[in-house]
Amino acid sequence: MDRRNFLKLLGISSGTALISSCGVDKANEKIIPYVIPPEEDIFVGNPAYFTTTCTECPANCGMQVTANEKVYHDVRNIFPTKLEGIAGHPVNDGALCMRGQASLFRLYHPDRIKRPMMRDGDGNFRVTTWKEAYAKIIVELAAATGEGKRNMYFSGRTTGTMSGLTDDFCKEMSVERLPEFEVFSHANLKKANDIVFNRPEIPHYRIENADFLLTVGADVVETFMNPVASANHIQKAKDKNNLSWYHIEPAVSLTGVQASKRFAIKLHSEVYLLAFLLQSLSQQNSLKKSLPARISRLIPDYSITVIAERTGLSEENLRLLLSRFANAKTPLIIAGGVSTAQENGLETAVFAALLQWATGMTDNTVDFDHAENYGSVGSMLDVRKLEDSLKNKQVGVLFISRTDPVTYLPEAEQFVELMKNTRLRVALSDFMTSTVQECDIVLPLSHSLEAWGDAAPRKGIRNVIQPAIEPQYDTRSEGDILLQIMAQKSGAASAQFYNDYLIDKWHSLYGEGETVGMLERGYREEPVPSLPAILSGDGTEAFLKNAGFVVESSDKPVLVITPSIRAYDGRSKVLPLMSEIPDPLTTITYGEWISVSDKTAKKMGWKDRDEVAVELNGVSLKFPVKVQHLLPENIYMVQRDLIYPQATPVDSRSGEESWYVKDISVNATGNHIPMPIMSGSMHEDNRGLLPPEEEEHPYEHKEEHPVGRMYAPHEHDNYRWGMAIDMDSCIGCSACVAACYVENNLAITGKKAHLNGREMSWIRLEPWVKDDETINYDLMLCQQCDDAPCEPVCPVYATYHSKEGLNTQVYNRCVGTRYCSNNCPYKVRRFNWFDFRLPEPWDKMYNPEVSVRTRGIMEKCTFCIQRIRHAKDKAKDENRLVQDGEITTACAQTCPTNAITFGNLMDKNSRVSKLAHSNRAYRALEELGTEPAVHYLPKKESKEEA
Amino acid sequence: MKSIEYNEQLERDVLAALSKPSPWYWVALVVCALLFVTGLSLWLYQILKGMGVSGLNNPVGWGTYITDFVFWVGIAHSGTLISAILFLFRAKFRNAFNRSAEAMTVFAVMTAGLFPLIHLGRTWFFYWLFPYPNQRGLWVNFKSPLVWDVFAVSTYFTISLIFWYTGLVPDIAIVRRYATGFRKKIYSIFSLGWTGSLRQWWHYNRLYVFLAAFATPLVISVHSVVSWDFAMSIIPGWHTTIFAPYFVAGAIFSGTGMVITLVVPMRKIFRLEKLITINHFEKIAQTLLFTSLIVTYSYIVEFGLAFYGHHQFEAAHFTYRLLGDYQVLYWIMLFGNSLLPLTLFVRKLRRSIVYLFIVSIFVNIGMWLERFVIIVTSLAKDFDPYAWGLYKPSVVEIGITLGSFGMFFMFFLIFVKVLPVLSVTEIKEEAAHE
Amino acid sequence: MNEQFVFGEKHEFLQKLKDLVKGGISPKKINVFTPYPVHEVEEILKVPTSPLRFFTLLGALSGLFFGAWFTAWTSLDWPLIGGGKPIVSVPAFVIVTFELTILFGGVISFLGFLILSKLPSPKRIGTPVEHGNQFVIEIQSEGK
Amino acid sequence: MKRRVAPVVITAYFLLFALFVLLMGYFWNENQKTPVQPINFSHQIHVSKVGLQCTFCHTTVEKSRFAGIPSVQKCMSCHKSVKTESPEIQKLTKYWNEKKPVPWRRVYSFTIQNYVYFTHKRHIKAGLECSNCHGEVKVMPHIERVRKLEMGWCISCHRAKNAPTDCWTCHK
Repeated sequence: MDRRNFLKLLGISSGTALISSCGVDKANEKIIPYVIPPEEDIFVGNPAYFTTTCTECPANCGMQVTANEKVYHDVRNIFPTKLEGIAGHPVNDGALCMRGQASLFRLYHPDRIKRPMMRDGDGNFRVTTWKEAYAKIIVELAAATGEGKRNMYFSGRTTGTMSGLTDDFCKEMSVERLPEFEVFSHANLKKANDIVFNRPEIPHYRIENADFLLTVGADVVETFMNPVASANHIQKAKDKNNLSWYHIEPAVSLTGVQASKRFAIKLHSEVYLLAFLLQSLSQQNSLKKSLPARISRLIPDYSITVIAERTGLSEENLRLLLSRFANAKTPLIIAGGVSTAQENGLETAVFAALLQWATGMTDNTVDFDHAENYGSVGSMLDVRKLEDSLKNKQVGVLFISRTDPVTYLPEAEQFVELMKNTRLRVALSDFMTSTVQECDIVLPLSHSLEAWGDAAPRKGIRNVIQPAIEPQYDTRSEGDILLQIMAQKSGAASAQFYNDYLIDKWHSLYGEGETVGMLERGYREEPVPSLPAILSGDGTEAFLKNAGFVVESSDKPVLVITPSIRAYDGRSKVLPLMSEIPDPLTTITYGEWISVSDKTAKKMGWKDRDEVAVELNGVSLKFPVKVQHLLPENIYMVQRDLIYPQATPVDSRSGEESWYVKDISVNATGNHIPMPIMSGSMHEDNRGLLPPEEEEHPYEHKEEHPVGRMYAPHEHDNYRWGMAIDMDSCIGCSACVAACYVENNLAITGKKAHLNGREMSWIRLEPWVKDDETINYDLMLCQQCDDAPCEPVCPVYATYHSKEGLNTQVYNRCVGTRYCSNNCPYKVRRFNWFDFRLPEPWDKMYNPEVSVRTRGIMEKCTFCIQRIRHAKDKAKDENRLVQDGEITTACAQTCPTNAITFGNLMDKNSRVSKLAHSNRAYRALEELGTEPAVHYLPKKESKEEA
Repeated sequence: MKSIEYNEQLERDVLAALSKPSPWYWVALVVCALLFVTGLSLWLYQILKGMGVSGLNNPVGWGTYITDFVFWVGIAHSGTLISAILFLFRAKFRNAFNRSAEAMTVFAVMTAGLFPLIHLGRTWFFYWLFPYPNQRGLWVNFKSPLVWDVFAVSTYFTISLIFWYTGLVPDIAIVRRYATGFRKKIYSIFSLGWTGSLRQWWHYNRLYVFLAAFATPLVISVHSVVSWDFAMSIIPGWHTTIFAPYFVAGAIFSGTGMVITLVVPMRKIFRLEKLITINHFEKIAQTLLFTSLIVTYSYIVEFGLAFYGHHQFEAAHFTYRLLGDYQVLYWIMLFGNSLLPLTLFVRKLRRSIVYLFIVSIFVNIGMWLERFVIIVTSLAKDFDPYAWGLYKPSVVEIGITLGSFGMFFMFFLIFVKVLPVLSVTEIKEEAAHE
Repeated sequence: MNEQFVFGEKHEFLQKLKDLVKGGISPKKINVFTPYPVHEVEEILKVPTSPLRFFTLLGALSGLFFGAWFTAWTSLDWPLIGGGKPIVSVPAFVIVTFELTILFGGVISFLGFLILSKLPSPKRIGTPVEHGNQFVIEIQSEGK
Repeated sequence: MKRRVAPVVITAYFLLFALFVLLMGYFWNENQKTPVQPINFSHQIHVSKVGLQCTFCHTTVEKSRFAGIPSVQKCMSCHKSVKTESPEIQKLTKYWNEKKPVPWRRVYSFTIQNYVYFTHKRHIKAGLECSNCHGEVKVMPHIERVRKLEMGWCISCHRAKNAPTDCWTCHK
């Protein structure tokens, strides 16, 4: 059933129904009308909007799809062209991360599996029909049960109705449903909460309520749980309770750099710090709940000097932390990531949990009632179990859905061999992953933008997944597949559609009216029973009794395998945009690298791009070096998606896999590897991109006493569009960059071009190292200068200054002298060196409101002028001026911390003018007299914090 | 010797050059033509593929092409200098060089004029750079130094051509007298039916003076405009007031170098030793030395401005130019433009043709590098360190550059075979005075 | 029937010319052909300065005014702001105006020369008059 | 003899070539003006004879950037019964039965479609008549392009009606 009738059935005035009318086709020769006429209230030029859920990572952000009507290869259809967060959504409140922004590249990926396939006699895949595939599966299942073998359903994280359906399916078909496989299973956290509270869950951290946040290793704004939400809530807390946020980590992460204070801690010594905090706080009895003696005596108790020596934190820093905890009304500690995925990880997590209980966080900032939905996610232990049963040839049919163990497990070859011990391997997947390669039947999955469904990221939230486009290939949703298999087994003439199944479920759960509301909103918040987190004395005691506290003695080099903000655990690597956008910390785009401490590099005389051979686990891997400031000596970092999985110790108690490879040796090979490092230099040298460091009046606003000028400034009539960027809010997540790429049809130029310095980003994050201690960012985009140096040099008026203060570029007037780019002090103009057109079918995602530039044309940020144009058009209809907040640019829209404010500088009451005239504001390279329209608010110095 | 015989002899000597070319001439011509054609096809390739086939990138939007442009315009200048300015100053040694110098000017400007088109991202719209009435009702932006270039260069080409041709008319009339058959017809046409009558000489002399008077400020303005392409920007290393005089001097310097490079072999091949004497060369060598000193002075002043001015970006830039990624080129340039020419203070060296020839080659290289260094280093590292990047010419760029040399020398080779390489009339006049 | 005197040497030729003028033959009737410009001739025959200079002046002035007008007019025809500079930025336009002055001046002077000296003359192109390196004095006979 | 032939031949050749080019140009232009439509649809009949309003078929002209082309269903709503015997209508019926859209040839298109933002809505709201740009469609048996849609033409009108002439009003 197509979505329109479906929605009709739901009685929704289909503001989101498939629209149809006449538009402009690419070929521009034919005009293709619809066969069936359009809905009356919908017409071209107005895109359709759908609410759905992002499935790029387990966070499940609420997503609003902008679908534009286009004729593609003589077929009129609507195509999703932009993804944005749903404003007010409990998870992401309007924002989306870079991966979410880019997931259209997955929807239109040319390498998607396009039709069901089955392995034939001589082991090659051949296209098959669904019926045939199902039949085979049913036969094999029966046969396997006959042989007394167990069939298993092994999938990635599954929530909401799908989870229930999977259970039904497994019951129906006598299949065991295994704990789900996630690389970031947070097993130690779950285990710790199990020990301390008898709740094997990951609580929902209510950062927005905190006034002091201590993140221990948890990269909360990159990959930990829900980065977008965390970033968003950190900002809320900053505004609400003037939050101060400290970060402790053994390595260095973007999160650490963004925290108001960052402490580098010795390897595996987090546990001592937490123990120290517990003990000291209880001694100065500033704990809200005092720990039972039987527990507290089991907690290591050392003098501050010992702790300082163990952790490498100075005593005053330790005291600072203590006082922070003591004085905070609603503190919050989040342990995770690099600090829990290690030998002391479980202990660290347990102490964190104890601290959360003792300081009363569990009553406000640590929320178990809305626990993150990780219950059904297993750990490495479960994988081991699976491997055993495979070893013992107990498995008949093995379903592998939406997960790729062969890629993510260190023992890949072994696992592949073991998989062969099954009768039949069925893969449900959208890509030909290395796991799928090893299967017999491949059932192609629809992208979540082509399918119905729902998701429950955490208790109390139900997200809707609804299609924005019909399946482009012969693919089906997992729900449909399971239902159809069941139906075919029971010999039913036709299977129930998964969307019907959903409706029934929803109706039974929420009733009809509520269901409609949920579909329109895109999510539903449901009340959950409130159970306070109660300390389990016995469990904790038992654990602490035989807890071992490793002390990291060896000073041998250690490799940390960190998550990647761009690729998560590696799954988002297929999105070309994720390689095109620089890694925020290193500004590297394509290819792999190893991050080396600047101190180590100095000692060894290594420079960026020097190749080193890393000896680990008996193999030797080669990486080019990237010198990383703030990284402690002897610690090396490689992102998970850039190195094939390493065998690291697995905690037998929790099944958490350590992220550390110890006793590695690193030696230069003497080669140099060309590596696209986008940043020409990380040193700003007070050039005026960061706020000037003046002694008195630190951030005095320059506008009041302007630089001398020859001519009077030209006048603007109603609007002067401007922007204010708060670098104190900005957390460097690069979501804005991704949003800009998608909104403005920016080109993906590839590695070769990047090596030649030919990236096309209109907006970029620039990291600046200050005296090797801090890394500050600025966000560079066209400054829309009032006295723009680029304008007067254009011989053909291709670029000029609009009355609304925009520094515009008329693409089809440009002859390509590149003079404007030369003359731009901010170097934000981009030249089309070739015809960088996206290959089919990626070109489906082009935004029809923005032209696709061809070779030889200079292009640049226009403050999303197409959005301005629409707003003005609307305003004109209602014959008024554009209101403040009516327009926002793509970058500002997706910012999780609302660091970017766009608006009209002529309107003295607009938010942007207020910020622009605040005495914190400064402008980049102001002394050049370019009169930029972009105003920056600098990062607050941590000394103000302390 | 009676002057009439002397003149007959003179004519024979000069026109000997127009006699049947030797095989070596053909070899040279073919080589140049091949280079030229290669250059053209590479350009076509670039148009079809996009500017990406060059080594240019972000931030370095200009490189070899603009360097070539400035270089060739520079070459052109000394042509005008020698013929026009020296004419106004009644410098006698001029007539040994002026014809080939003027020819050089014309060909160099033709070559130079191509490069602004070559460097365009969308060459096929080059005509948008000219103000012509169009249905769009759009004109060009007269505030843009590139438009100034369009006017300066096209004016320069026209005037130089007229100047050159005017000087040629009486000489073509002489060739006409010697030529036979088809060639005679052609020469008759181009001599416009010159008779040498009183009336003709009367207006001719005036015209020549006026053209010379126009050409002189023109030269200055043209290269000033070229320099303003850079000086009008805000890029450290470009944005400086001394650029105009500095570039003009540089242009004359490089051009003089090129004149020597061209005339030395020409003189040898066509046995013009008794017409182009060592004294002539000494004079031109002095010009070379003089301009070299001016250029060197500018180099020093540049650094002075940057460091004494205590301007952060300028200082950073000039340190980079001196010790940065391109320092080798900079040092070669200094050697060729500033150090080597100093040796010309020595009279002996000044009067050694071979030595002069070598120096002139170094000057050519040095001056090309000067423009390259100025353009590339300034762009490679300007205000925003994040956007810093390096540039190196691609095969296509090098090919097109060689092609431009091919084109220039091809034209010159053709010229020496079809037109008198010395201004016969003027030498006669000169002789009559003595 | 014209009377012709041909000389191989400049001084003989000049001498003869002086004699002729002394002899009362009006300079208007005398025409001379020389292999290269001989300035003494003009003195002897009291030839005024060439009117070519008026062409030059006219050309230069027209270039000047056209340039000044054209740059300003085109800019005002569709006023577009660039870099905060005024629509008519005189300093920039002066340069173009200057170039145009020279261009027009030069071209029109050349045309002037062609017109004044009656070049190109098809007749002469067809049948060139050659005097070689000789100096020729031609006196138009009476009645013409 | 030869000497006489050669120039004649050459001139003749170039003349022919020029003529050829001119003819090509003419035909191309004509073809652009009135492309051959898959169905011989006559605006004259529908507007003058039947008396339909423009907006009857081009429904979104007042509210959208695009005027809108009637869906096949819309055509069929009348032609189920009207003129069913005519061969042209039978073509239409064929499309309808096959549920295929009619591949109409575009008559008005910007040469640089990709770079131009044009909205019908604004122009209608500004009180322009369809005929101001599209000519007297009601007398056109074959729809014909009466304007080249060149920038200069747009601008002349924008200036006359002092509509905005900022480049980014229409460029994108």
